[in-house]
Amino acid sequence: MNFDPSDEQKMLADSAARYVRERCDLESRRQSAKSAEGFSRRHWQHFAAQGWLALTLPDGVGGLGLGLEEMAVLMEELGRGLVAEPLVDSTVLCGGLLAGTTRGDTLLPLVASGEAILALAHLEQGGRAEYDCPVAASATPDGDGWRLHGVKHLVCHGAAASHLLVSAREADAAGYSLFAVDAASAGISRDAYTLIDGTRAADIRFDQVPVAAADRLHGPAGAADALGEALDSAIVANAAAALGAMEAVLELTADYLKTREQYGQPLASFQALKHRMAEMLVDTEQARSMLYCALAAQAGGDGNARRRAVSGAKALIAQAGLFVTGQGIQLHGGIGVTEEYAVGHHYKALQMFAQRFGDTDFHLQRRARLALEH
Amino acid sequence: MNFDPSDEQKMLADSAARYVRERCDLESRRQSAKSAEGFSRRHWQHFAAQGWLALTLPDGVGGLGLGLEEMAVLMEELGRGLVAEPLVDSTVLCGGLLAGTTRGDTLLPLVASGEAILALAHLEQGGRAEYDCPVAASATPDGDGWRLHGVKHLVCHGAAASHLLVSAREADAAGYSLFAVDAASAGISRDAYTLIDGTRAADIRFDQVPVAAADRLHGPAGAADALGEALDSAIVANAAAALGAMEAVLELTADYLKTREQYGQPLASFQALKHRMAEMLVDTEQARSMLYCALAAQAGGDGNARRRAVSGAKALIAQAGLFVTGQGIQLHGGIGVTEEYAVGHHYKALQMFAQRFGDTDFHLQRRARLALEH
Amino acid sequence: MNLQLNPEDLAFRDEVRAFLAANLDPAVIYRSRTEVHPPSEADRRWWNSVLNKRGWAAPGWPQRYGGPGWTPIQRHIFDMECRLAGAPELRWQGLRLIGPVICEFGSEAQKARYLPAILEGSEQWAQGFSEPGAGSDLASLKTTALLEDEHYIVNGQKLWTTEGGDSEMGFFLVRTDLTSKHGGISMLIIDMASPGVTVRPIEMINGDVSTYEVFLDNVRVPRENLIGEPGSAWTQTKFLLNNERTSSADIDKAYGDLRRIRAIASGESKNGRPLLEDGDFLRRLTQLELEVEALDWSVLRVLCGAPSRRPPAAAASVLKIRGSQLQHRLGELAVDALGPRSLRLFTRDQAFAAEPAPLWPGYVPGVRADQLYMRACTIYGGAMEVQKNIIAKIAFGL
Amino acid sequence: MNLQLNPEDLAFRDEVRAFLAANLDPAVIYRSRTEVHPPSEADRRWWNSVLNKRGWAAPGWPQRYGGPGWTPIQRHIFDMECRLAGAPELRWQGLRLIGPVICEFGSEAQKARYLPAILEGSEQWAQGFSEPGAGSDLASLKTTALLEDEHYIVNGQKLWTTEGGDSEMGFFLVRTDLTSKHGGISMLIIDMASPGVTVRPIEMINGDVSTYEVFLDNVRVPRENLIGEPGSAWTQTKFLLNNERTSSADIDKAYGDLRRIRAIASGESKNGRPLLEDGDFLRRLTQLELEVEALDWSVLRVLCGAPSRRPPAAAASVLKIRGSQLQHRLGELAVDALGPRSLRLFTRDQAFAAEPAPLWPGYVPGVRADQLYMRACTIYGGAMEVQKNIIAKIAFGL
Repeated sequence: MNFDPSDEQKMLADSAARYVRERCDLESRRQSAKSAEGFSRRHWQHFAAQGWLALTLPDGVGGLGLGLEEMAVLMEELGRGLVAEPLVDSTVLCGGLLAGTTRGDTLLPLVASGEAILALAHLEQGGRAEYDCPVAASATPDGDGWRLHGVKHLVCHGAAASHLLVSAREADAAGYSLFAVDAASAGISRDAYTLIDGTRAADIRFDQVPVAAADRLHGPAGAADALGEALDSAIVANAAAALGAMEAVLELTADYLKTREQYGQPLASFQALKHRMAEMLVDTEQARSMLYCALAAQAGGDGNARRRAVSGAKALIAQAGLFVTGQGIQLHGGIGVTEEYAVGHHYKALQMFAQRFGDTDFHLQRRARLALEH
Repeated sequence: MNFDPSDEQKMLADSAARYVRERCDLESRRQSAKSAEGFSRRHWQHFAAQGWLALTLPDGVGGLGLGLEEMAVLMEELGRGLVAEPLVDSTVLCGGLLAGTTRGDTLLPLVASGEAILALAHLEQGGRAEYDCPVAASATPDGDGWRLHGVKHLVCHGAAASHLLVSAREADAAGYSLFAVDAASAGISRDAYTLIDGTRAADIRFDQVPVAAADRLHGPAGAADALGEALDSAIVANAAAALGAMEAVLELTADYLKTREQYGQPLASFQALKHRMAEMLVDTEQARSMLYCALAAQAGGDGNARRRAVSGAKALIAQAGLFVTGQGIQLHGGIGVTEEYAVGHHYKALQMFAQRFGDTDFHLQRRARLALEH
Repeated sequence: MNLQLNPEDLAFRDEVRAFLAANLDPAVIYRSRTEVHPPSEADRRWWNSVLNKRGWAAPGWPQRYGGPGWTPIQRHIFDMECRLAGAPELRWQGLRLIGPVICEFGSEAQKARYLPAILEGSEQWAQGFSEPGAGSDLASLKTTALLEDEHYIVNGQKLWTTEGGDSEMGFFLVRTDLTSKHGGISMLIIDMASPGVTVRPIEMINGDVSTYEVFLDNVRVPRENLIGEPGSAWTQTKFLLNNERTSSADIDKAYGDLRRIRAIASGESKNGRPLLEDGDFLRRLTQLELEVEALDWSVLRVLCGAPSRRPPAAAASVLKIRGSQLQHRLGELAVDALGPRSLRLFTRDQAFAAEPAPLWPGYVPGVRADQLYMRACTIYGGAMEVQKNIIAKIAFGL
Repeated sequence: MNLQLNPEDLAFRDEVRAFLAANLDPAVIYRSRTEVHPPSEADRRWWNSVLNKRGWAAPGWPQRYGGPGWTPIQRHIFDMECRLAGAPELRWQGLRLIGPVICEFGSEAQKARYLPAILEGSEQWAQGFSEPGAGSDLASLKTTALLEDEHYIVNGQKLWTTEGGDSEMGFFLVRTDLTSKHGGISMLIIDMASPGVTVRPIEMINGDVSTYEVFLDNVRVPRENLIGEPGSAWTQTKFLLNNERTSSADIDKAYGDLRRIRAIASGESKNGRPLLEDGDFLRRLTQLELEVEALDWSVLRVLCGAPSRRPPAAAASVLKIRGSQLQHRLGELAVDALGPRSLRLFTRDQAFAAEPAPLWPGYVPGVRADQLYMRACTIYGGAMEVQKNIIAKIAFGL
């Protein structure tokens, strides 16, 4: 067992860290968050050029075929820089669902090059967690293909997406199936809005949208498992970004305490604030350990162990992240509650992490259930 | 609305405070805890002489007919002094069950004078909370009277008790009934042991114990409600003692911080410790407010409101008390974990409060259930 | 000891309820209950004048200046009923902060000039206390006001001036005597339209602007705008804070939040059952309901001057600490009750314009903005850490 | 990066498991799993010699002094397997503290005299570091050892000498040079049977005696009992603590506690169902299982020298803080799982003598004594507050 990054992982981390240092200042982050798509196409081009979009995609279809460990190394650095680009959604989550499918052979190269941006259109009204949300959207056979009908909710980057991965029920099938749909198809209407971190999401109406036979990625038998596995991977990648945000907040806050004064003393001299920083580090280290735990289970290959570890990591890292970034705000004082300092943006990034792909209650219960079965 | 104690309540508090100051030092408390009965007969005589045992008992049967407010005033002061005597069990809990019964007319005067000590024999194997624990002990008719058969568990002061209030099922009755039994009756065997605060409890076997018709205090129709009401009162009285313990710990700890040094500075100069004290006060004040809330509901007369408030007070005061006394130990350092300092004894008193008569989970759930019905 | 509300108070509550039911329409109630920051300025001005006609605009003022002469308990009941009924929040800077100060320390001319407009809500006030680098620490104020032919020339910079951009008037702490280190601080009334006053809006974490930076550049202020004697601002500030012993508990907002959380939990479902019946959720809600109830009793104890082993100022800090902790936890529970929907940010105007729809029920807008904004409540009005210092000192002599 | 245990480690674990299964009988396992404080002295001495015969008594020692030459990961696996199998705890003072110090700094005579008896467990050791008024603060030690015709005359008083009453030997921090304020502290080996050594048992909150006050009154100690050079105790103490980077996490006890809690929750029932299926309980248990798992990975990171932005000493304090917090919460959950039964206090001898019965299942004795005693774990070995000071300083330069 060893935790030392490979040379490749080191290079990946260094180049990401350099990019964040040189190009991801808060001002440009605030601007891109206010832009129509909610992220920066300039960053997106860079990600593509660096091969970051291809990282986890299979080789042969434009991917580098690297694993989640590499993705975690990359995302931790990007998380420090408040990355807003749909890297994980498009490549890890949707790319994972496309891998090994016929449609993937044509679409994945575009994902790797950044020309295509993929978004998952799965949640519907009344759904809370992607793992177990009800699906009412329907897929009815039409010639060799299908027609999709229904309304999808809270599709992250749904407005910018070039393609949507849509869950829909086939008549009298138990589960749902997954389809890849060109977002420009006739019958698709999108209602976009802004999330707390600037991400654009959309509610998307599908009105008898025609899709070809090859666009059916997974049938009722396998779709839920495939999605569960892709979600687990996306959570691990996002958890690494969350950890990066926590590390950034530790540094920002320690620096702030050293530079500001109150009652004629530097804030750094107040024991209560020092101890808060110590508590924040304890939680950050716990979060990092849970990330390793999830990465180990991913590599281990036992599906149930992976699900247990990922749910555990999701729950604990969300708890730790909200504490660390929330206390980062507290230790900054008033300015921490403004958009003008980074700490509040990190806090909102952690709120996103905590609520997406199943909240803490959901994952604690999933973990407990799996542990009892275990 | 006003919170000022009446002159009578003031006098009661003063005389109790004086007695605690003058007679309830830690050494004698430790000795009585190690004595056979686990409490001090000398204190018990004093309580009787002061009329404290008669406080909540109905007048006409040797009682003073005062309310829970007076009992709370008294118990807060006694709680500061780590009272170990079965005051609440004998007079509030069991006395409350006897009030208004024929048997009470003869027995209550002995309770008021301290000659009789009553204990509730209700819990059985598998039972967790007195409010809803299963009762398997049986009461079979025998002439005019009954014969009790079964095993009771964790009877507090069960060894010292002169009389036991026993729950038992009558053939094909829905609930249980309550009987008053002379602890010296043939067929009763007691197995005594020590609890964490020195209280002696016992497992008590009833082997066809004969009881007279008049010893049946409450039948299946009313026993559970009567017990529920008596338990609610006992919880409020014990909550006041718990609050007294918390106040004592605040004082002990503040004094300790002022007198001890570390790294050449008085402990009182460390901000982290000051802030801990502040947090302890915030919780103590919250506990006091919940005590008022419960007392108000008791006086209000609406049974459901009373049950909601008492469960709320039980849960919050137990949480606050374990935090305050636990941190009292922490701030004392090593000596806090020994029997030689009072703070650890207060912590154990709060552990008793937290576990007796339904734990925090039970009362949070009871509160939630009652609120939904409400 | 009598722990029940007396009949007069119960009758008073019914009177207030009837008045509220008669004067609030659903649109106003909806906007109030979004709890966005800042709330609708128009609603507040309107509600201010409605209450003023009824003589209820300034419960805290002496009767001779227009106060209704209520007991502390009645003021508490009034605030609570207003919040629960969905009444607009009033502008506290004028009615609760500077108004009473002018009543107590102001000149007759100042009373005549300012009090009526505060009661009517026709003039809104901003507080200029904090400065960059002096958050909870007033001793290090730098803004100066130097006398020059019957005018104070004011120079300096204020931070966290809530609603400074929507205010006609402001009251500022300024140094009128540079010779004394701790003294020499005065309270000065400044017309926000004066030349040299500029405000910079500060975008808050909730995406709205509720507070401003105020730059004072050679602002000429008539000498008569000084309140009381020069250098007497400490007295006035202490008086002002003493008026507000219990308001920092934010108890009526806490009850309002509980109402909103129950509304959400009745509308949302989890594992096919109403969220309100989910065990984990119910435990968290019950815990918070209990702590809010305890806080309410803590407020009542202060209002009734209940006996205490600790000085009253300690009680105020205790209320502030637990009250703001509860604000955080109530916001988190509301957000968790909404689930992923809580990630959509409705700014104030978006919340007001939102039409209830199956995907976006009427209880969604405002929840997240309120949760985010209220992260500030453990910082403003004396940060949590400062409150703990105060308690340790005055309650325990540490 | 390779986050899997390698095949040799898995094989090692099987070897350890087989050895434990072959050598532990139910009575020993029961006594160990009560987790009373102090544990059975007889069991420990017996187990010490059993392990010594196998060559496994001192995993942390250099091989030439009798260590088995395991990797840090293997030592971790060994400790974990021993705990989960219910093996007696060993006396860490000799094997983990002074043993390695003697190996590193001791004279050949000292090595020959003391190491074999430590390996065999025939001589138990006590640590004399803390003094009244100097808990976590060694700089203010007062005990003196002054040289007089080839003997040190030792005078002073030590506090929190764990198992001082059951120890043949002790290692003490003493001042051999009164002229220097911070230096002049030496580590001295004292035979606890020496004239002038008296111990006072201290009754702990769990009703047992596991620690002592030690009075040293003109105790004559041969000069050769000094370890290394006079005044070199700082070096030796730092070395001793560095050996124990990860042990303060108490990770194997945490896993043992989880095992016990699951056993209780399978035996107890609530609302007619096994407690293990109760929602509230399961949530608390799951939370703790996760945090223990995270702590385990934190330990593995330190053992493997994983890269970190912070100095290693910070990691040790992080482990100590989270580990001891978890000890508190594990104890509370175990107690809550037992319900009112947890109120019965079984002292060590009562726990060992207890016969399982329907009213008192075998998992009851020891739970409360352990929970009460472990309140001390946030105090001993560097109190929580001290650990936080350390982290702030070395991790953040605060």
